[in-house]
Amino acid sequence: MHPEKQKHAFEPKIIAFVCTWCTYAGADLAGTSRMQYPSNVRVLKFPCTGRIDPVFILKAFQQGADGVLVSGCHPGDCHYIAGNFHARRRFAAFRKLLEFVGVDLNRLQFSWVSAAEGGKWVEVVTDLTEKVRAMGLMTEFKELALEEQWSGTIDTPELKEAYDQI
Amino acid sequence: MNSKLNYAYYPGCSLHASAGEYDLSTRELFKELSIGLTEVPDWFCCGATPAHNVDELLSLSLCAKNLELAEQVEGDLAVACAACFSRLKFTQHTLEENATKRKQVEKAIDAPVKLDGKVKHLLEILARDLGLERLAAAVKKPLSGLKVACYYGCLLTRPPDVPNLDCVEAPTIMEDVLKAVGAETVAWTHRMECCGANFTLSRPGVVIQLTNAILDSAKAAGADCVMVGCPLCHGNLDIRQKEIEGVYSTSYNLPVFYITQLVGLACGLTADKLGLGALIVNPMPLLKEKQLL
Amino acid sequence: MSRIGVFICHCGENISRTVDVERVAREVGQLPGVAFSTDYKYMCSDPGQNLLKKAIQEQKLSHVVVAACSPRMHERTFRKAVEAAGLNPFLCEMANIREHCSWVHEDKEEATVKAVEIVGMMVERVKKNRVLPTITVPVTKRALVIGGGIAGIQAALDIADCGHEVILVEREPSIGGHMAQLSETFPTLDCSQCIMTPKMVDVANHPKIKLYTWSEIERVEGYIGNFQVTIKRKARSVDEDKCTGCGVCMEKCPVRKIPNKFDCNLGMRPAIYVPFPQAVPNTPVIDRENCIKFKTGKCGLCQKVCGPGAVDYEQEDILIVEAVGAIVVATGFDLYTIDEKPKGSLIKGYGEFGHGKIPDVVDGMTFERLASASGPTGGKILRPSDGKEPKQIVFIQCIGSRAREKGISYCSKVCCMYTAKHTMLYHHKVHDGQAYVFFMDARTPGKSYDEFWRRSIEEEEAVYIRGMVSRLYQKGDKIVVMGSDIAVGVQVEIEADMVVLATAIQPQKGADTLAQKLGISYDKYNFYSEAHAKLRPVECATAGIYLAGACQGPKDIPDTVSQASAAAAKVMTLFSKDKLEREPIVARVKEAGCVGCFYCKKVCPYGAVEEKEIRDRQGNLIKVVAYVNPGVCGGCGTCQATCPSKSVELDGYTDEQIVAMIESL
Amino acid sequence: MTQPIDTSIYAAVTEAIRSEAKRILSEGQVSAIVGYAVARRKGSAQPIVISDAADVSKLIFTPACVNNLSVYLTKAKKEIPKNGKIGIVVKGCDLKALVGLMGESQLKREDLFLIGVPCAGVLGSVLQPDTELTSDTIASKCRECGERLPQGCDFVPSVTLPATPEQEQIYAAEIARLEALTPAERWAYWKEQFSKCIKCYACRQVCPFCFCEQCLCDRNKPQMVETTPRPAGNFAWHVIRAMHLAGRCAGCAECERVCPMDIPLNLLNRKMAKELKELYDYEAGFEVNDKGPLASYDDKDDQSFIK
Repeated sequence: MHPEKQKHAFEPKIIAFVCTWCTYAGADLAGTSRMQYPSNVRVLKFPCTGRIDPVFILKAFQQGADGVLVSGCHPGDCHYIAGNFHARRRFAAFRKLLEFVGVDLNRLQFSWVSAAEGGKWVEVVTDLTEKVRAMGLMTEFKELALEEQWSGTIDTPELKEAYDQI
Repeated sequence: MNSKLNYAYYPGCSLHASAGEYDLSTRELFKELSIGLTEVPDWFCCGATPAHNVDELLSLSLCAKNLELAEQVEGDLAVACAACFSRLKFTQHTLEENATKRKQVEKAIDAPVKLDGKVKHLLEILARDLGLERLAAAVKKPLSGLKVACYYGCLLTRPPDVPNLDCVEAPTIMEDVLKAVGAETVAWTHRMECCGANFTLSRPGVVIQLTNAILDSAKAAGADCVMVGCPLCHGNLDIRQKEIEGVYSTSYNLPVFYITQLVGLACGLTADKLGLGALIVNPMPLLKEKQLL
Repeated sequence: MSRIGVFICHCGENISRTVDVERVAREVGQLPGVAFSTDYKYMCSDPGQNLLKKAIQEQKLSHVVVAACSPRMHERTFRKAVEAAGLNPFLCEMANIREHCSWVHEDKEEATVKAVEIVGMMVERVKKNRVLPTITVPVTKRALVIGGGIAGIQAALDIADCGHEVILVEREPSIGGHMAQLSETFPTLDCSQCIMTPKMVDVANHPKIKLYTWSEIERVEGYIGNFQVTIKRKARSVDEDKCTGCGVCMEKCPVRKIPNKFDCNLGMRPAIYVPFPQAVPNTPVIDRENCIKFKTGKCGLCQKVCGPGAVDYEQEDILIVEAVGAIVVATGFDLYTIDEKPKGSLIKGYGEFGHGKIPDVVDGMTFERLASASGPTGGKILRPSDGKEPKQIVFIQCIGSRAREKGISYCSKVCCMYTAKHTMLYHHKVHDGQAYVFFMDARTPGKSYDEFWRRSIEEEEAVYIRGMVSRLYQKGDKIVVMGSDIAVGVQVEIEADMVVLATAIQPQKGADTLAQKLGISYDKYNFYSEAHAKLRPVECATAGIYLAGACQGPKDIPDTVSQASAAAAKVMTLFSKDKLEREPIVARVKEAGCVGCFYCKKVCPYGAVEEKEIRDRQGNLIKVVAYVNPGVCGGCGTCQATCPSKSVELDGYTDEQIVAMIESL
Repeated sequence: MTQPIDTSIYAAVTEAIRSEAKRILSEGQVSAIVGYAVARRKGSAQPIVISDAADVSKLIFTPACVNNLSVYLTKAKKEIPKNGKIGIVVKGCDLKALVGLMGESQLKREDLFLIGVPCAGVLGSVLQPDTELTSDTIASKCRECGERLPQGCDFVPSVTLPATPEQEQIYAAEIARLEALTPAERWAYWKEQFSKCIKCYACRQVCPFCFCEQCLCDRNKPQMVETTPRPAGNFAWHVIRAMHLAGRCAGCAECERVCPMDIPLNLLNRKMAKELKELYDYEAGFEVNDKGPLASYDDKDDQSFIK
């Protein structure tokens, strides 16, 4: 009945930050409609995209996320009048910053998913999961977390000696 | 503000042909008002009204190239002909709004499109850049007693948001200029109607009908003469006037002046410098009657 | 240390079919802080809830996570159950393992792993949850209604009939608004004044309604349940308590030729006047600009003839302050005029229609006054220039409306119908006349509306021409109407005796200034914005302020009355309790860290952030910090995301809670 | 090729600052003036606060007057109302920061007396303060400066700014270079740069806009940013710093100047400024804005990046 589920060597970790009124409800609709999508996504509920601090995205990557999704109400539909408009500017700027410091923006997806768009939720989550899966593990932040204080080599005898004494 | 005004000048084809008197009077008037006017080198036809009916890309490219040429000369671009004015403005407007067309045009003219330069009709220069006060101060012989019907035609202000010369359907800029030089302007109904423009050769019947309505309205409002800012309108109102009088068995005898001719007259320029002799409906009797010559 | 209880629901088989619930309960039970973990077939059922309550008491649980369906479904249910067991309801969270897990995945292993993570995430979150007390705000059970047209009257009567005091403020000398000016109303053609004036009298006689006419809103302070409104009562020069409304002053006033605005300047009135005979209150006002006494100091005739001695030239504007709990804004509309508009204005005007200089080109409201039995012509259709009966009349629709190039893109909604009504009234009064209508489309969605419109064509012989008019000009005593008939594709010219323009409906002048005083939002045309276009159409985003009538958008009378009653119902809902309770998901400022940059205030969609001065005991100012009014805060959290030092925090969604969730993954 | 930069006006500027300072101090218009004074090493300058008219001769303006003095007003702002008006010497770039601070309710215009300095540029480094100002030694920010003449000040010395030679725009070029790299290359670049960071927070200390009483990055409930100077924490700190300054930074580049590890910090700020200019046509300037680009919005803002 169901096609045999394909097993993958790599299952990316996807963290989604969503607003409660539109996208969370849209994801609920995908559930009540019994649509199927990859199980990689973990959903964090916020009242509004306006509440989502860029720090959370950074934190998610540092915590090992391979992809991050931020999703809220379509412009004009915000339950809080204008929260998503503020979010739109904030993330337009933040993604440019991440891009500049070398984060591949293919790992960071923004979307508007309304409470009626269960199908769109499935599509957005599936696309991001597959895209990130193809890109492989996000190694950058993970490597950074493993590194010690200095990336520079300890090349003078004095330093070497001092280091060994620690 | 006492700095000298300087403009690049795009006369357009008509001013080098049938509307030579418009060109002549413009140059003489600007000289008199100490406004610098430098003709754009190698300018060519803007495509006028026919080109954009045939091929939009062609019409946009013609104007875009001319705008690029105008960049060589310092100052905003001064335009005399309403059709050239309309097309140049339209090109700027379209290319600003539409990036795809802009790319096509850039390819066609093999140069980047420059949209920063301002395109100004002579009216704007007189009424705004020079200013009505300074214009009034330059008057040597006020046109008192001369009742003028200001005729805008279709292209000077329309369509909305493109030329942005003045209020689209109820402009006053011509009246403002004429009042500043002492003339009297009449309120009339057909100042914004179409004269038939370049149907003048292909469908003269239409032109005669439309132009007659304009002349009739001007006459009914008590005008002594008509003033225009477009060589095409001028052609229909002036050159065809005799023919229209014949068709409708009536007599108008309304001289049709260019803006620069009337303003120049007020600034003390002589008839030969204004090319008054080139007008078909003889203005001399009227001007003599009003003691303006 | 927390003692967290975790309850995994099977949801019949909805969850347990794809999620190994026992394993989830087992694995989650190992998490630090989890004291109790179990699974049950139906957590939301009575036995399920009892299981929860019992566990809280027996296991002395400090926090609860229910892993079941979406919190949008049952969060309220479980929080109530938790509260019943003696815990603060906000110490309970739901983990969504149905909509977000069991229903969208097929692989049991995958779904189970995901469910464990989802529940684990909520366990970490709930550890950081704090006790949140329900916020209560006292409610002053008095309402302010701004605007005394049909919308304001209806709202005021509905609220007052419910037993609450209402303050009704009207800018003009009388209530009644535009509806009092109309002759007949579509689609029934009943006389407007006949149905309107009884309601006006009801307002005047209602013991619960305090009526302030000739008054304006000066200032509004406070928030839902607790507004302080300063009202300016303009000097009327007539003492309302003494005046009997006998009208002798108006008869004797020597100034008689002042155009009456109520009659669209067609009729004349004296300097001491009521705008129309049925005015409420029936107390005249002195128009000080035109009164001889005020201009020269002489005359004083009205004071001499006034029996009760009500005329008082010394009266001055006074300010009064009223405390109210709710505000209904019903300021109505104004008509677009065809006069030349100032340069740079959004509205570009219709210069080609003669700047409104042609006297026999009038707007729809002027035609209403001409057709009204109580109007300046006694109901005869006569043209303003020479008083002749127009035999050819042209109506032009969509003047200003649906004309983007003129600055307005919306449809004014009522013009199709009132133009149809005008053609009928005209045909009833001028039997040998012919009416023409230029129109774009006829929009007749309303009960009996299309039938009415068809009647104007089929029975009342109006000729409808689909197309717009390009120009109007005076030719002798005729007006030449140049237009096009796009159905046939020809140019049309009609020599008309009179032209009636169906001009667009716009908000009242000064609507933006009032909105700024009220702190409500408005669109680019100055129509007031509702909180939600579909689901909250009568509420403003600013809590405690409601909208009624055409101030929110063009509306006909039935829609206006419906909205007014709806606004009244919203006010009554607010007034049904002594204190307003709200979910405590609001932002709080941590004053120690706040540096007063007020980015929170800049981004707050509700205007909930105020500036608060912190002073030492000597009264010296230490610093100015932000303060979030919990009665006004909507709870979106945009302030917190914007605050550089995170000195404002949204309860229920704190950084600690969110970071705990991220770190659990 | 090294081109000299004409700083001959600085002597006249110094004179004008002194006489104006003397006037406002002796008339009691201000209680103190923040300005520049000669420091110990030859040619060097340092910030000074004077409150006595007799001290005005200490005030100078030279190419070594690199500091953005507005930072002293933010740290001291609580004292301003008590002590009356304060005078401050500002270059165009510093004034933009002050204007930004006014928009963020940190300062009030009426509490300040602004002495604007017409500026042809300052040194990029004051390690050797006694250096001629040339197209080589000039600060990178001065190469792209469009605000040499401050506007809206209470006093500006009336001198004619000499023409400055066309100079290579180092920031713009470097941003363009980095933009042209692949994400992985950019990551490598910044990883190397941020790894140098020793978390001394000099960049935070010197920044006029880092006026928070408690920095988000110092908080431990929750810990948003790792505080130790390890690469992961450094990376987070610098990204958050750049984000918090987006739409606010006025480009004085003090962060970069004071960085002991020579991390090109201002590049991040300039990059954000460039993006906000492109996206929302916003630029820091001389006019006080109620709302910055990230505290306002337009219905029609770009959302091409949102699915």
